[in-house]
Amino acid sequence: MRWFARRLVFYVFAIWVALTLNFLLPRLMPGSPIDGLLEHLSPAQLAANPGIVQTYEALLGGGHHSIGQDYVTYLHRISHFNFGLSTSNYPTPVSEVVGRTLPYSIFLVGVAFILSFVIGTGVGMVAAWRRGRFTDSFIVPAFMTVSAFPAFVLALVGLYFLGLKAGWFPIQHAYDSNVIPAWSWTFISSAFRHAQLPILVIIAAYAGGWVLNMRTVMINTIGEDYVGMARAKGLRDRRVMTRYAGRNAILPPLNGFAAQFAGAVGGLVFVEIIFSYPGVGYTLQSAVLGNDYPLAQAILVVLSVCVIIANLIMDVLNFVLDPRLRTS
Amino acid sequence: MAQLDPTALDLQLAVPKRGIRIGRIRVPGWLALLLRNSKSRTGLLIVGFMVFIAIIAPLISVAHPNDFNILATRQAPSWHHLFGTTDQGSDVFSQVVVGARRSLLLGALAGALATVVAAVLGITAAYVGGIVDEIVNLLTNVFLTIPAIPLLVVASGYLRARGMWTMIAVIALVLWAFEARILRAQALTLKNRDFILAAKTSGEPTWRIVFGELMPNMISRIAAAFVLVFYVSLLVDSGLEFLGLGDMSATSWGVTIYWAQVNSTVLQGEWWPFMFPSLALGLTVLGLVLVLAGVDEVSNPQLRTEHKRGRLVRLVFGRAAA
Amino acid sequence: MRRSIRSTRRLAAVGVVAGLAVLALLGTASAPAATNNAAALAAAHKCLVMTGSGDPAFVKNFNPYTATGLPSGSFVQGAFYEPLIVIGEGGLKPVPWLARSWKWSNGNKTLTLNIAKGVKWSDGKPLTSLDVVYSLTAGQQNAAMDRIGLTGPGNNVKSIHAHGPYKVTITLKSPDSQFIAGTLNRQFIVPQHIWSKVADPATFTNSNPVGSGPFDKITRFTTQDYVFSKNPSYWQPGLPKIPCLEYVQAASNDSALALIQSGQVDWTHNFVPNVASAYVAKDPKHFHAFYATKAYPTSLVFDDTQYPYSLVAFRKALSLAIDRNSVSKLGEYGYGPPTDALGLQFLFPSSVTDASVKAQAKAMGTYNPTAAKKMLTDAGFTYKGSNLIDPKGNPVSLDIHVISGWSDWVASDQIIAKNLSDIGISSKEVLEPDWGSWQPNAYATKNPTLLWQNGSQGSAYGFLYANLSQNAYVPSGQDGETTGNWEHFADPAATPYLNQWKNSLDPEKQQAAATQLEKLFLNDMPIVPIYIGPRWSTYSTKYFHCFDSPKTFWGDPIFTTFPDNILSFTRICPGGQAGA
Amino acid sequence: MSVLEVRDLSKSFAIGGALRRQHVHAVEDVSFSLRPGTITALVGESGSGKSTVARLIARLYDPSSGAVLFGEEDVARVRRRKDVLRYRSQVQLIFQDPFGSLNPVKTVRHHIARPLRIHDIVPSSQVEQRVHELLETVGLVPAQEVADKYPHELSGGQRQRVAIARALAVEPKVVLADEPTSMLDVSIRIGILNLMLKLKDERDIAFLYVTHDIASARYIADDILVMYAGQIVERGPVEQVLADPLHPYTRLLLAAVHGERIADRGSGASAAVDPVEGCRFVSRCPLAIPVCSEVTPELVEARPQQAARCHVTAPAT
Amino acid sequence: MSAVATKTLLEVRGLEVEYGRVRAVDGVDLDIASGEILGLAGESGCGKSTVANAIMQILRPPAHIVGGSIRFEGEDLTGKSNEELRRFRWRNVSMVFQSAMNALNPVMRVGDQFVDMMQAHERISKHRAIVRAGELLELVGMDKQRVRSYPHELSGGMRQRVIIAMALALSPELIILDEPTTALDVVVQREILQEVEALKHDFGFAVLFITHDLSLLLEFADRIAIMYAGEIVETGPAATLAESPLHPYTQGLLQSFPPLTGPRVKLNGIAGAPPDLREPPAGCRFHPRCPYCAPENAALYLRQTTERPRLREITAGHFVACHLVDA
Repeated sequence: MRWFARRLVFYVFAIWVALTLNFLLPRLMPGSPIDGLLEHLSPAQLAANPGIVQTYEALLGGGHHSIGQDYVTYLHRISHFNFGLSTSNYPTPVSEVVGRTLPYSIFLVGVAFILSFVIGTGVGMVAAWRRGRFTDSFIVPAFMTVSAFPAFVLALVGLYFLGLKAGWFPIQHAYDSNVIPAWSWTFISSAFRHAQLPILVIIAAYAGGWVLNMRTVMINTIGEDYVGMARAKGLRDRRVMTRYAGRNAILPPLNGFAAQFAGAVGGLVFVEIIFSYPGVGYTLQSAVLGNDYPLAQAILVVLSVCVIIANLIMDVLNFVLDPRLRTS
Repeated sequence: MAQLDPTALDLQLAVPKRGIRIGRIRVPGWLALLLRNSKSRTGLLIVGFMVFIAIIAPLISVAHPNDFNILATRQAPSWHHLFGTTDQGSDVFSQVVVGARRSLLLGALAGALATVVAAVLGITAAYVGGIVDEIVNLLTNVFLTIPAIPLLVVASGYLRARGMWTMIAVIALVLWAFEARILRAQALTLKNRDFILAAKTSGEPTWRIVFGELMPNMISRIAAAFVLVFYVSLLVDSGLEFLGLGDMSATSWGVTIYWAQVNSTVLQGEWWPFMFPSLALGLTVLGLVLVLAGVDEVSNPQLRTEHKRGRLVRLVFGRAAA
Repeated sequence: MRRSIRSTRRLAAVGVVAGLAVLALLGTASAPAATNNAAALAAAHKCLVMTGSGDPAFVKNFNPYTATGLPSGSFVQGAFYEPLIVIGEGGLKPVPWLARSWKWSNGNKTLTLNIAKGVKWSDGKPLTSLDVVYSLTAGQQNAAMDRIGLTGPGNNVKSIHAHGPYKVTITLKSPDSQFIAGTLNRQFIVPQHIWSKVADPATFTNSNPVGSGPFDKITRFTTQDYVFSKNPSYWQPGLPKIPCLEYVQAASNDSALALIQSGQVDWTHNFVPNVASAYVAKDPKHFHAFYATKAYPTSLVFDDTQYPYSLVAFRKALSLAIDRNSVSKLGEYGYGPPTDALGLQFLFPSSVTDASVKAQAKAMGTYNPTAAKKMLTDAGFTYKGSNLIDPKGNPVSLDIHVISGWSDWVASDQIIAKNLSDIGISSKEVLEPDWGSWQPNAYATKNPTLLWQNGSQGSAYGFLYANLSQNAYVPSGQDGETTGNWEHFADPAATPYLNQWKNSLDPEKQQAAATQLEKLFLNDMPIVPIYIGPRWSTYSTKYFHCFDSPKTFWGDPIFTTFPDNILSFTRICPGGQAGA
Repeated sequence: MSVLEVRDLSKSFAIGGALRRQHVHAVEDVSFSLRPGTITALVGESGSGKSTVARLIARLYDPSSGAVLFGEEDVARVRRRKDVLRYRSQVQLIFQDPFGSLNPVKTVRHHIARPLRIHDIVPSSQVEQRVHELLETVGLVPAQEVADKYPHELSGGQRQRVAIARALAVEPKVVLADEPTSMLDVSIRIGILNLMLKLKDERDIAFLYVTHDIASARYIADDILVMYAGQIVERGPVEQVLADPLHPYTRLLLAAVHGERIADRGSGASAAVDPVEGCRFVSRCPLAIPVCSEVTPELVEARPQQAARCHVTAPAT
Repeated sequence: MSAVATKTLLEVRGLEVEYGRVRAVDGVDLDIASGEILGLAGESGCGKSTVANAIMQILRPPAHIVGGSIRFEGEDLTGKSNEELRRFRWRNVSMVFQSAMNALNPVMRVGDQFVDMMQAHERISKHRAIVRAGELLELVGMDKQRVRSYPHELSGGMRQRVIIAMALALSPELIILDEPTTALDVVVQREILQEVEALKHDFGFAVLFITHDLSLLLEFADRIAIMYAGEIVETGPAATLAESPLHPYTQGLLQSFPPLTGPRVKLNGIAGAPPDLREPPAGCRFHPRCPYCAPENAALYLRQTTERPRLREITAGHFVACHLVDA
């Protein structure tokens, strides 16, 4: 439990750092941060957004007080989930824009990442267990090669060849345009169909890492005495592989899960853009391109929080899977 | 974005190998070791080839790879234009070989900068311990939780100048944590090794222990960390360029891919301006990953195997990869 | 034991969930994609499907005044809100709309509009002359709602009055032959009973727009698409012909092209490089590209108050230094023909009659770097090595800012930058990630050089007025959008000629003024016209027909252009048709 | 007489977090002295604290309390680099693991030459020669060739000899040997022990030989200290103690190595966490009487030169 | 305690095992009779654990058997199918691994590890298996509640007991003890050995006891085989070996353990270090360290350095592979 407490303290700290970084980023630019932001806007935009100065001030926590005061105001506002108004979607609140887009991203990256973990570690496990056999000789190099390409290249290749040429998958959006987003089977199946190609791309981009990682750890684990003992006990091969070697070998990759997840969130940005998937990754890009700082910053915070939540889930899973953590 | 990290975290100490001689060339021990491993040999070959291409780029490319040519737009690969031409008639081959310079240089420099930061912070923190270590560790973990690509996207949105050095600094600042975590872990296990204690009991000053005794033992790990950040930087940089957030006036693989995509070339059946830089990028990353996997195998004998297997696979991916 | 059994179950549960997820994915993968099914496709094209590119995830903002940066706020004009009179791009014959007829009187100073009868707002209330007056004068309530320059310095409107429910008079301070085409054309009519109660039109999202137009309901709104459904009780019987408009999101040029190539989208205004092979060839029977070249010249625009742009010789030299043919062929794929130095010959060829003007315009617009250099050195510029040094001794640099996604402009600017480098100007192209970061600086000319389609107000007069008139002049640092004077330039000598043209309805007098103005233009070279910026439209006649096309040209085919778009919205007819 | 004296040395390590901090008393009230030309064996099981004692003396840890007297000076407390260096030149530690105590990326020469240079034992010009001499002293010949080798090119025994040569380089008065043979193949252990015996005689070095192997202690040591749970429970001349041990723990150890039948369900000799008063051995002791669980026994010299911590066999008078 | 074999249980002939290109075991012959304790002594890296793994048929690539035969109760193991081998393991031969610390799966409860093993060999309900496991733990002197513990909650001695209990579970004919006590403290070590002796008395299984501690074997084993650099150099009844070792290596080993009683005499051990098996010395592998191998005796020296000595029976049951003995 104390281990958990420590982790929780860390997460709170990490969120705090993310927020502070957000607070400081615009201040790292020369000159007054608000002027810096306003410089990106035309008089017409300013005229059309009379509230924009206040919006930016709010984003920066006041703007005309001392930096300390601003900081307190800023944290106070964030703690009330008040991220201000989106300037590119003025006057829609940032929280509404994020709220509309976030569920799609979570669905996409969640499913894709879990699958890439399951597939990657599975392949890595089998490859290590059967060194030099088919999986090890062909599937591992295939994963390795595919994952060496950046996510956006894979996404484009997927879009061109699997989506357009072969016509196997829808190539954009999160669901068909004749479907109403609701908890209906039509919608869910449509959402799944549209998610296939993005998910496939994320798997292709990230499973290779798991394969290599798991293979290495698994090979080391196979050398452990308890694996030898399990075989000596006359257990069936499959059981030794999964319950003895695999079960232990999965712990180190699981510990690296969070960092990898943070990486995959990056891949999400590309995939969403290329497949016009209405998630936060895509919104982040349009926010940055549209100088919508309140929106961009909120998305960065939200993504960080997502990674931290993923971390937390992994910690719980780790806790469940590794009895040593439970008693120490 | 660290799509591939083949290394287990506990790289074992690499034993120094005496150099060998091939004819009159003296090959350093580490290189000999890497060359003996078929994975890293393949990787080194690929990366070496790319570096070679980058070095001789001016000799094999047109002078200004972004020059347009009204008479030669959208040409498919041919003898005259090996990789075809872009919508503006620029020679894709030249863009790829000249782009290799910037892409590789940027990746290597960002990797080097991140490595220096990570090595100094990670190793010093681990050795000194106490509150310094706590802080560095905390910082490392925090940086690992903030997703790098979105952070870079936001940061480069703020940046007005996106020259090469800015990109190097920004990428290094975001990526150092990946290495620092690895190097710190390694230094932590090393710092309590008896030979460090022995150096201490024989009266060595702290800085000498860190840099003279500890650091040389981590060269393989530091090198591996460098390779890791090298290709992560390559991927990240090209990703930012793909999003239009890099230095778009430069010649690099990411920029060529960006234009290929902006001009919807593939959708028009012009696969070359997209495919060649993508292949160059993927191949380089693959080469670096193979080097890394090779380093891993060289320093961790468990990963090595001797097996009869298809020659081709072994040739391409090395013994243990196959 | 109990705990261990549970942990096994947990594991099993995790496995089952993961397995189910895979199965679900595979299961749906094996189902035929809806897009491949002809019936489903046809069903998906119940509405006319349109797309732009690079749109952010949609938010509900249908404010026609302020949300113009969003597609939703821009073509809600035309779909929900109607114009009084439509004069299509290129000075076509006026089409009566809410104003069924009109008449000049009082020495061409009073315009009387007869408003259509029986028009109802979509909330059932009648549209009357009071709404028209309200809309025309809404700028007094809030500057953001000013569509006719009522609050601007050049305001020529004296009074606006309603006479009974269907008559409105507009009295001008001085006669203006360009008033309808240049000013009234931009006005749309909004219901007074709604907008007069809007406290702050800038923050009003107008999520349920009440209009009089051919479409009156938002029947679907998601982050990736929305649908405007037809107004069943539209005042023009039988219109619109299509049941609904659907706008879908496309993140990039590539995804937009993929959408139109696959036939999922019927109509876009995106630039498609090599459109013949990239689009039309995919289904020659149904896929069409209409690149209207009846538009204003795309020009190199500077802040003429800044040094050395303020030097006329410098501007003229730039005109000589640019290889317009290359820009046109290479940057614009040949779709945008090169201009001369005047740039009026495509849209208003009849306005250029003087032979010397023609010859001068041609000479000044012909690629001649040597002459350019000479012109510069004659004006006191020097060369240090191959670098151009201005008379004050500073090296000349000139960065052209462009939105990175606008590939044709990017390509054009590359060529221009190269041309300028050739005469020693340190020039490069600076890519702005998108409209949002490009436009503000472009309009306020903070980035002193840009490529811009610098037209105006529906006539040759408008073009010359915007670039030469003291009344159109916008000081440096202010937004040039309202008058089109992005270059912050005015020539006092032009004012009498402009007045002469404006006050007279006599074509001969107008032409005499025009020739004088053209000479002034060539003399001042306030902007450097380069090529005619085509207005793109690609459309598919697989499910709809009667699109704006060369054969039936009624205005700008870009569906965000008001008021031209209302013609398309009402005239496009359902049903597929081979051929245009 | 004694070159180094340890007085009431204690060391506790904190475990657990900030909230529920506990202390492991790894070493408690340890006192003994080392004499020149004498090998003192410190015997105990894993976790008994014997290695900690050696490391405390080598100043790898700071003691929680107590003193390490070298000459008249409490060296456990010196801080100035010069003083620390002087002490380091007099007291050397040989580590248990010859595979870990040599830096894998450095040659044998580096390991021996560094102490020579740090402490300025010989002029720079003579370093090489001295390295050879030292290698020869520990039986590594040809010295020239060995000096160029890397640790992985040597066998375990050879490495331990390098470690010994390194310790000898500074011409120390005291050598702390922390289980120097336990990681070596049995056939070469005797060689290392014999080398220690030789050095003791030739150089008049005071050795502290830390081991869990009573037989080897008997083979080379003059005196023996038996540690249990952080405390010295018995002390005396090695022959005398082994022939007739006082403490029940010493007896149990001997019985175990003699192959006698023992009836003990021991829980090991690990150091106590936040110990209370009472004999640490009481739960395993066949002789325990009530007082044992209440009062921690003192180390009492019950026989000439032989002392034990036991209320029963060495009661305080 | 008779060394005379009643029935040969295990017969190893000419066993050769290679790790990649390194021959770790080179022509080993071993016999174990039922109920007998055979000690296999040798230093680290001499191949003794490899022999154990070969008998268990759990060598993993790159290690593989390249020659020889292993017969259990007369049946050759090399001819058996994977499934037959799987059933053979543990049911016929079980093994107590060298490091108790690592031989138990750290993420499984002790009881579940018993269950796994039992269910692999017989139809038994989980509940029954857990009860059996508890009984077995009690047999080795542990609380049966320990079935619920995870390995890290047990001390080294307890883990070793758990493994011994597991080794007994299916009443195998042979138990291999691979350095079962090396990592343990002397007192615990002694207790474990006592436990094994008592259990062997009750169950009557044979034991292959592998250790580097020859002194332990002298006390514990019926017969002893001495292994050096992948070969058996001497084998014979424990008492014979203790009194009249013939091989110089055996002699040296005996000289390497200081006595606890009697006079303190100087011992010499064995000079040099065990050879690198990648390049084993030609001839007798011990010759570089052999005190009786000197160039002075040219004829013998030539044989020692070129010809591999073969095991020869010197007296009943006492075999030696040494040119000196031949001479």
